[in-house]
Amino acid sequence: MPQVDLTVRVGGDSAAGGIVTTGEIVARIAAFSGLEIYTTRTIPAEIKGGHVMFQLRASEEPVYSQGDDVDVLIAFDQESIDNYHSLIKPNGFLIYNANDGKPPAEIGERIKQYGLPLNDLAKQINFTRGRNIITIGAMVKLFDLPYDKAVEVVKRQLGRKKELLDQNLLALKTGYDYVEQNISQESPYHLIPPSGGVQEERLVMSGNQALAIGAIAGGCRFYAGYPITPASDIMEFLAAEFPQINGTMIQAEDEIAAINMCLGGSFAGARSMTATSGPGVALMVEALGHATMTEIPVVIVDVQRAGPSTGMPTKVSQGDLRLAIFGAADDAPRIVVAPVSVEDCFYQMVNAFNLAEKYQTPLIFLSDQDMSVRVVTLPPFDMERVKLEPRLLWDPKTSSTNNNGASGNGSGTREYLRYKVTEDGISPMSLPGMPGGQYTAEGLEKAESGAPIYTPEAHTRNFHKRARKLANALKDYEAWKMYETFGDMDAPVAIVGWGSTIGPVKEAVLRAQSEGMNVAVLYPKLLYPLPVEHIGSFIQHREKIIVPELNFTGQFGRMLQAQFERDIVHLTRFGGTPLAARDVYDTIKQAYQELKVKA
Amino acid sequence: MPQVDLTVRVGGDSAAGGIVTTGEIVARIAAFSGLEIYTTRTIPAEIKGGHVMFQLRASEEPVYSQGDDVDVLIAFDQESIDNYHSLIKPNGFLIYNANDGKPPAEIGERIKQYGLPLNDLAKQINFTRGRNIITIGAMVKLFDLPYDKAVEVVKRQLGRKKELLDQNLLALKTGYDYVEQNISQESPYHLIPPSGGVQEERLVMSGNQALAIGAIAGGCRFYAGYPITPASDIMEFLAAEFPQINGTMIQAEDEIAAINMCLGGSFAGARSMTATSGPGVALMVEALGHATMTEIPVVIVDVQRAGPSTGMPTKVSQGDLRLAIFGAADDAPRIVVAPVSVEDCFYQMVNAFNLAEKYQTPLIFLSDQDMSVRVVTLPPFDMERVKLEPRLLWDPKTSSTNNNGASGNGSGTREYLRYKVTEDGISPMSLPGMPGGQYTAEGLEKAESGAPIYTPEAHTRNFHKRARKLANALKDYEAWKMYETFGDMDAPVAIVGWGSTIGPVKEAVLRAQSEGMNVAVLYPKLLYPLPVEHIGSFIQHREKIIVPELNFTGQFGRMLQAQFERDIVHLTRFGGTPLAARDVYDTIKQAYQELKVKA
Amino acid sequence: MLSEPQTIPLHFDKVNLKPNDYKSDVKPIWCPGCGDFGVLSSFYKAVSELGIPPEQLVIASGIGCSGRFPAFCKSYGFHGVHGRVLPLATGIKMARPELVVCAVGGDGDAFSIGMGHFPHAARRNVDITYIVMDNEIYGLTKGQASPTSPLGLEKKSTPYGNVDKPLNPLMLALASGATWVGRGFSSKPKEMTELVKQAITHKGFSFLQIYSPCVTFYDTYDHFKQVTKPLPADHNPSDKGSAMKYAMDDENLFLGIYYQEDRPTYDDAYSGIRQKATKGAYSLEQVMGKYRR
Amino acid sequence: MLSEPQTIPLHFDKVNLKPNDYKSDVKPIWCPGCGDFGVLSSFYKAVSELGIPPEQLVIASGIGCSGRFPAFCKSYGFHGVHGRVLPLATGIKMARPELVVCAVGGDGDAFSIGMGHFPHAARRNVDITYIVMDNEIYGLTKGQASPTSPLGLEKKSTPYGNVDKPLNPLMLALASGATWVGRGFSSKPKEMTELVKQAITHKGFSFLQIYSPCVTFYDTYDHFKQVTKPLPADHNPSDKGSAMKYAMDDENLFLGIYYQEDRPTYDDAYSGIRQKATKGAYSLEQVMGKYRR
Ligand SMILES: Cc1ncc(C[n+]2csc(CCOP(=O)(O)OP(=O)(O)O)c2C)c(N)n1
Ligand SMILES: Cc1ncc(C[n+]2csc(CCOP(=O)(O)OP(=O)(O)O)c2C)c(N)n1
Ligand code: SF4
Ligand code: SF4
Ligand SMILES: [Mg+2]
Ligand SMILES: [Mg+2]
Repeated sequence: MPQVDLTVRVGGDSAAGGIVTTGEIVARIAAFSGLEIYTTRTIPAEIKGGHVMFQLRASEEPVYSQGDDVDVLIAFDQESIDNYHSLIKPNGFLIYNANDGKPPAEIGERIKQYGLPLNDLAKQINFTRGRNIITIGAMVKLFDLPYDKAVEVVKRQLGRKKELLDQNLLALKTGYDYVEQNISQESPYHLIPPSGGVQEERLVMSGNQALAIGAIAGGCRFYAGYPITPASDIMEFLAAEFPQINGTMIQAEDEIAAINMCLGGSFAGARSMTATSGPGVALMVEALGHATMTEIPVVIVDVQRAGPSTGMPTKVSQGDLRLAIFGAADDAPRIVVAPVSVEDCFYQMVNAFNLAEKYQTPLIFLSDQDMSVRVVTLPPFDMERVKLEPRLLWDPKTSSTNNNGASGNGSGTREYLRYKVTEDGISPMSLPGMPGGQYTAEGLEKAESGAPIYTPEAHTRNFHKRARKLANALKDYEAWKMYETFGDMDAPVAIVGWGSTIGPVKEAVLRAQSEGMNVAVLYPKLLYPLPVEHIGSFIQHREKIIVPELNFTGQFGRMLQAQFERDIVHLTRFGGTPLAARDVYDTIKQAYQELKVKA
Repeated sequence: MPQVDLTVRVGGDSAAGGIVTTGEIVARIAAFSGLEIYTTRTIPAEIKGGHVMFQLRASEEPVYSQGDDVDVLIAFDQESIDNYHSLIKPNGFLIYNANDGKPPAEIGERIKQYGLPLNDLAKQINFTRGRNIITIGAMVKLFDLPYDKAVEVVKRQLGRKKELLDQNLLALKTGYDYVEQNISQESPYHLIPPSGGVQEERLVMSGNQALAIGAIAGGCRFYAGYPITPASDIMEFLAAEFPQINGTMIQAEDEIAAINMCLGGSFAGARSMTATSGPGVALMVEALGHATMTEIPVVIVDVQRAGPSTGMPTKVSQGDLRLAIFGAADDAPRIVVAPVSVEDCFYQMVNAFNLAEKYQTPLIFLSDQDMSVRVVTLPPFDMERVKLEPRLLWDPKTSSTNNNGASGNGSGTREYLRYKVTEDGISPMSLPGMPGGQYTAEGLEKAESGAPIYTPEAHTRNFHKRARKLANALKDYEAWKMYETFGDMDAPVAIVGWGSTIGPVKEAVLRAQSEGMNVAVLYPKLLYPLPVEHIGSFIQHREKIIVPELNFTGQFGRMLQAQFERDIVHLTRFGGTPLAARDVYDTIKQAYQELKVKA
Repeated sequence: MLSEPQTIPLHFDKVNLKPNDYKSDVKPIWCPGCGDFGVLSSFYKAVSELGIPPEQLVIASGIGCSGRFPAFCKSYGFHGVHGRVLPLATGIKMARPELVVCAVGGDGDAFSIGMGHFPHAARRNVDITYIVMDNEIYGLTKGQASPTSPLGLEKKSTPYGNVDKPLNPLMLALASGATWVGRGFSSKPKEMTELVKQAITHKGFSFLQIYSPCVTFYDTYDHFKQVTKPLPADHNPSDKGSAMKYAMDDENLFLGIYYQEDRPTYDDAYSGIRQKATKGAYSLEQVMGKYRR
Repeated sequence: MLSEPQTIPLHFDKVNLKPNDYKSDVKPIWCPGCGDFGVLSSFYKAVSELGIPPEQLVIASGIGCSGRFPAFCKSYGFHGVHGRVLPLATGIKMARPELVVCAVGGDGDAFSIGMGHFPHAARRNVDITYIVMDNEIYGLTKGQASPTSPLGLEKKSTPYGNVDKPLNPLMLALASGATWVGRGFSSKPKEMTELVKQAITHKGFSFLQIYSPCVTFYDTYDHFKQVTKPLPADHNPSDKGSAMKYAMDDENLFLGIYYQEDRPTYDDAYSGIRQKATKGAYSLEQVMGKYRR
């Protein structure tokens, strides 16, 4: 057990401003001070106004989930006190705005309370919007965080305008001094362990940032997209970076245009991607089928949010798995990859581009709202692990004739067969500009040359070709270790999951194992084609298979049922919030109880 | 075994014109003469030019499939002779254009051959485009069909322009006379049984026609659509009919507009529908989720064609099942209905509208290309079976207060709860114009009033509400007998299928049973929500479950696997052609062999 | 000089309600100072002055800050998906021509993702009123450039300046065949109310662009105050050439009614088709008859 | 009077090929007499005269009879889905500005399902040539009314006559900011070839509408022969007002170059952005640096 493992929740009305900023700055100060952090937040769909919650968990050891209970609640208003005080652990603290809220009497002695007269303090320094930074200053003192780190973070995060920065630094000091003078000289809580915390290098970033950097590392140089929460900042990130590296970023008129621009860009030779959320993917379904049919590589990021339809744009869900895999007219196989963490967003993006290019296929990358906005500490990306797999290009020299249809000649029939039926299903691709490589990318069923053809034989053969091609990805799955396993490999109870639920699962499994309930966990990151052999051998001798996921029907679980004809315990949650470690723990316990009854 | 069971195939290049017309006229003459007919065709995607095949099966007993082998081949060109002569049964005939083709020597004595000098005959009567009608005249004589019926059909089908009609009638006579004078005085083949054939009333129509009439019967009065093969003629049919019955038909600018117009029309109170094919459904995915979320009834017909993507627009497939059920961002349940035959298109359309309206939900109606263009004989629709189920409307009188928000008052909060959480999940709906019933149809997650709300509780509750609502449809499934069963209910081998494969299955099962291999068959017409109990009890004690379908991955079969965790024999075909009875028979035989080995 | 607008045959008995009576109990979620508040107030005022019974009024919208509009009105409403408000409104109007149907939304909803529907609603002359709250930015998604953002604008998605020449909504409306085209500004409530009234009263497709600044992501109040002015007094709204000339002016952004024309509405034309088609009693038996052998 | 067109900086060495050398081995599937044959021939001729190497030429299309065009050319081709040819072509051009990119298709593809993309490609001034083979009908789906079908037309989907006022493609192009706008007729091969050449040579978004009759479902050869005529000699293509006046003429359908303007192309503008953005060496280490604690 780590010495430090602190969960801080910040709540307030977004109209007052800065709730998320407060959280992010506190989180960064903690990170800069040598702690590992993990954050989450809920945002109202309103632009301004509406309740906002930010949660930080900090520890000197890696943190896997947002934490089920709260050590410290920072409540900017009465609503936050009312909503959350019951989550505070015994001996936790409540820090609240004494000018705008009052803890209910029943809290009593259970928790420590610090009322800060935030409005008064802000008025003193003539900076009404400074309440959040004052609070941060107070926390720095309360938690005995290094003041210089706090100053550094405030400078980085809010240092754009000199004047405002000075005000903010004053606010920081005001909060710090208030606690020192009015609450306690000595900091009541020492957050930094005596060891000084984590010494290794750390980045502090969100899933969307890691993902966008991963795209650049993965060779992506063409992006077309349309804004949508919670994917927009991927586009915004690349809008700033791509022009510097000869890449192209286009804000398209809609998602249909975006994906078609990507198909054009990729056809022309650029590694291409678009990022969106469920409603955008819904609009891309036709083009996705077309990408499968024309065999054009393209990466589509789906930052899943709670639906259906407009739903709850700022809440999390894992509800698009089936859309990602099956969203097509007729059987149009594609690759589906799901990263499991912020850090993993980087590495899986690299894999995603490599797979899409290798297999000349659309690839859907399933992130989620929670992972996308969550800020965590992570080790710097290991560029040694980044290896680019090229697209298999046609080589005119290996062609039986290399000047057919070429410039300067122009006669004769085409020899280049764009859709050549090969053993592994992959056909060498030519790029515009290559003499003799001319062909038409074709959405109709076709002969090897690309010329339309409608015989049952060609259609049947091409279905096999398109599927066979993707099956190769299973080898990469093994070779690139596109999965995580942990726990006890001999356990009778297994958890097979996907995506960002891995964090709470890790935590729950640690707890369960410490109580003698062993669990074997597998998180494949390649979801289609499904690594049937690997999953199959993993679950073969288990007595219970738990599949946790954030959707109503248990989409992944049902896929496993269809594949393995095995009974599955569906641990489904669909409230728009991340999975709680406690729910996973309870399910494990239940599974063990049932095993006992059976025995 | 019926006395008459004749399969006639017509082949030729469509540029020459009239191949399908020839087939359709022959089919109609057979039908008018007292036979049951069943037709199929393949059409090239080219507008003119390209090989076309039409097949007619005629019998005095009901016909279930297109027939695997051919009794008579009418070959307008050499390609048709070459492609199809091997399908002709021993003692079958080949009728060919002696001016434009020559049967290969190896046919020899196996089959009778009639060469008609079509070009010469056409030239004689100065009507080069008359070759197909000349051929029909010849067939009337060869098959001893009533000449007056032939005249009647030609008049009905080609009688628009007097002058042309006269030419056609002359061509008919020319062909008839040619056979009489040059081939045989006596008709070599008497198609009409001595009984005179079927005496009951019959309609002769295609699946799309039956479907469109079913929509009218089902109360549909609003249609918006965008042309697409093979669904366009539904729109064209309703374009002619709707204005006569106060309905509205709009040709929209695209499929996205079409479905949104339907949502508008239905919101305003009209029973609404659109019809399209896979690529169109792909574009509707976003709006489908919206319909689920806003709880607006709408029927979407998907006349499935071979994909993926543009694929083979004029060929059949059953590849859109998963798109129909799962094509949505996040879990957005809807109803999916699949008719099994041309006749059934009518009755299931009525059920479809009743289900959509009752459960305020989008409903996808899965027809297919083959069923849509196939012309068959069928009994007149039984209007007694048509009962309209109304949408559950809000009744202001039952509301606790009936003038809130009403005109003339306008004060007070709304009392009407559009999204009231009821026991069966169905919330009474108000229509524009109803005072006090004002609400906003909302795609965001919402409170019962429709006001947006993002609590985990509301989201979770509404997921249940939306699913619970649809589960009611299972009762209607039973009550309206939305399934077909036949065969031996005690058989160890079962076939569970969907859609138009029922025909070849019927035929194969008849044959298998006559050889002592019993089979129990179930075709549910409600595919989502899946009738779990009914299917479950049907398959429970079977040793083999065969699921035939026209797609690559066995979409329905895999759904059954996910549900029942049972092993399934996937009989999948994906060449763009209808299922062959022979393939079903072979699979049944194989199943019995395996059972024997096991035993 | 304004040609007498053809008024809609009121399918309802006028009611006598105050603007506030059209306000629902859902509180607008807009940022304080958002231009959309002004549009909403003018709208309440306009429908109140026209005496439209709330239950005969339908407001459809797409997604965007402005798209939340319907929920704030005590009329029927339809909050559709992003960009599809015109097909929705077309469906509602064609199914129930007696209703007063308004479509509302933002510049992105209208001219980016929804662009494909605009010319069609206009050419068909669907008898609806389309109010676009143009803030030249994507508000709800927090400040990306929209199809009406000016060249050079530096925002999140255009950190080096916008290079997409902005569309001209008025020109698109005129080129597409809209029969009523006007422009307002949310800081001119009186004029705006009048425009909304005229737009609703016009029989046919009315397109009203309203500059409605986004204080949070692109505050253009001052800019618009400087460059907007009323259309010159001698402008004749039945003169399309004149309308285009003023619509193409990049320096002066004129406010008022640019164009108005009488042309059969889509529902009138469809009524004509119904009359033409109907030949006495209709029965399905008859329809089936055509397929009897 | 034609202002000297700005020529594209040829990124290729001109080749010397005959029109037939641009013909692929896929046989057109069009009906005998279809107008699209004429367009195809003129196209072969134009690219041959311009000396474009086949492998540097990309032709994108959507779905329709006309959409089959690319497969008949020995260039690179992309047969996209229905209505999305402009985004496809934009992607190709922006990824590889040195290529000559043409987009082709039908009136339905362009102005019905594809309508939403047209104004955006035009306003961005993507340096591509868009040739719309306008037969005022849906050919491939066998004869329904299209957005350019005349009022009153009786076809399968409009058995009582079309009530949707047709769109005016030229006006839409002009209103959207297209920098080259022209119109041809497939029965005027010489003029058409010249127009195709000019359109391709123009630097920026060129929109060329070509009347290309559908003999099978809507034979308009005679009609167009009667109503088309060359643009008046005094028309100045740099005068947008004049272009609009002639484009709005319903009686005379003028052929020729309506409008031409010089404006930075999308790829040029983006090059500018790249220059502005690039501040020396770039490395991911540096990017990560911003996130180091
Ligand atoms: C299919 C889809 N794509 C993207 C979005 C995200 N989105 C919501 S509103 C909006 C644009 C908002 O801009 P505008 O229409 O101008 O409205 P405003 O907020 O400025 O009033 C976008 C891109 C969405 N909801 N749905
Ligand atoms: C999404 C989608 N909807 C509908 C269709 C059917 N479709 C194919 S081509 C076409 C229109 C053809 O008209 P046009 O674009 O004018 O081309 P033409 O055939 O006249 O050259 C339609 C509606 C389709 N292929 N995809
Ligand atoms: S973000 Fe802009 S448009 Fe949206 S509510 Fe705020 S001010 Fe209005
Ligand atoms: S149908 Fe019309 S447009 Fe299509 S190929 Fe034939 S003539 Fe040409
Ligand atoms: Mg806006
Ligand atoms: Mg056309």
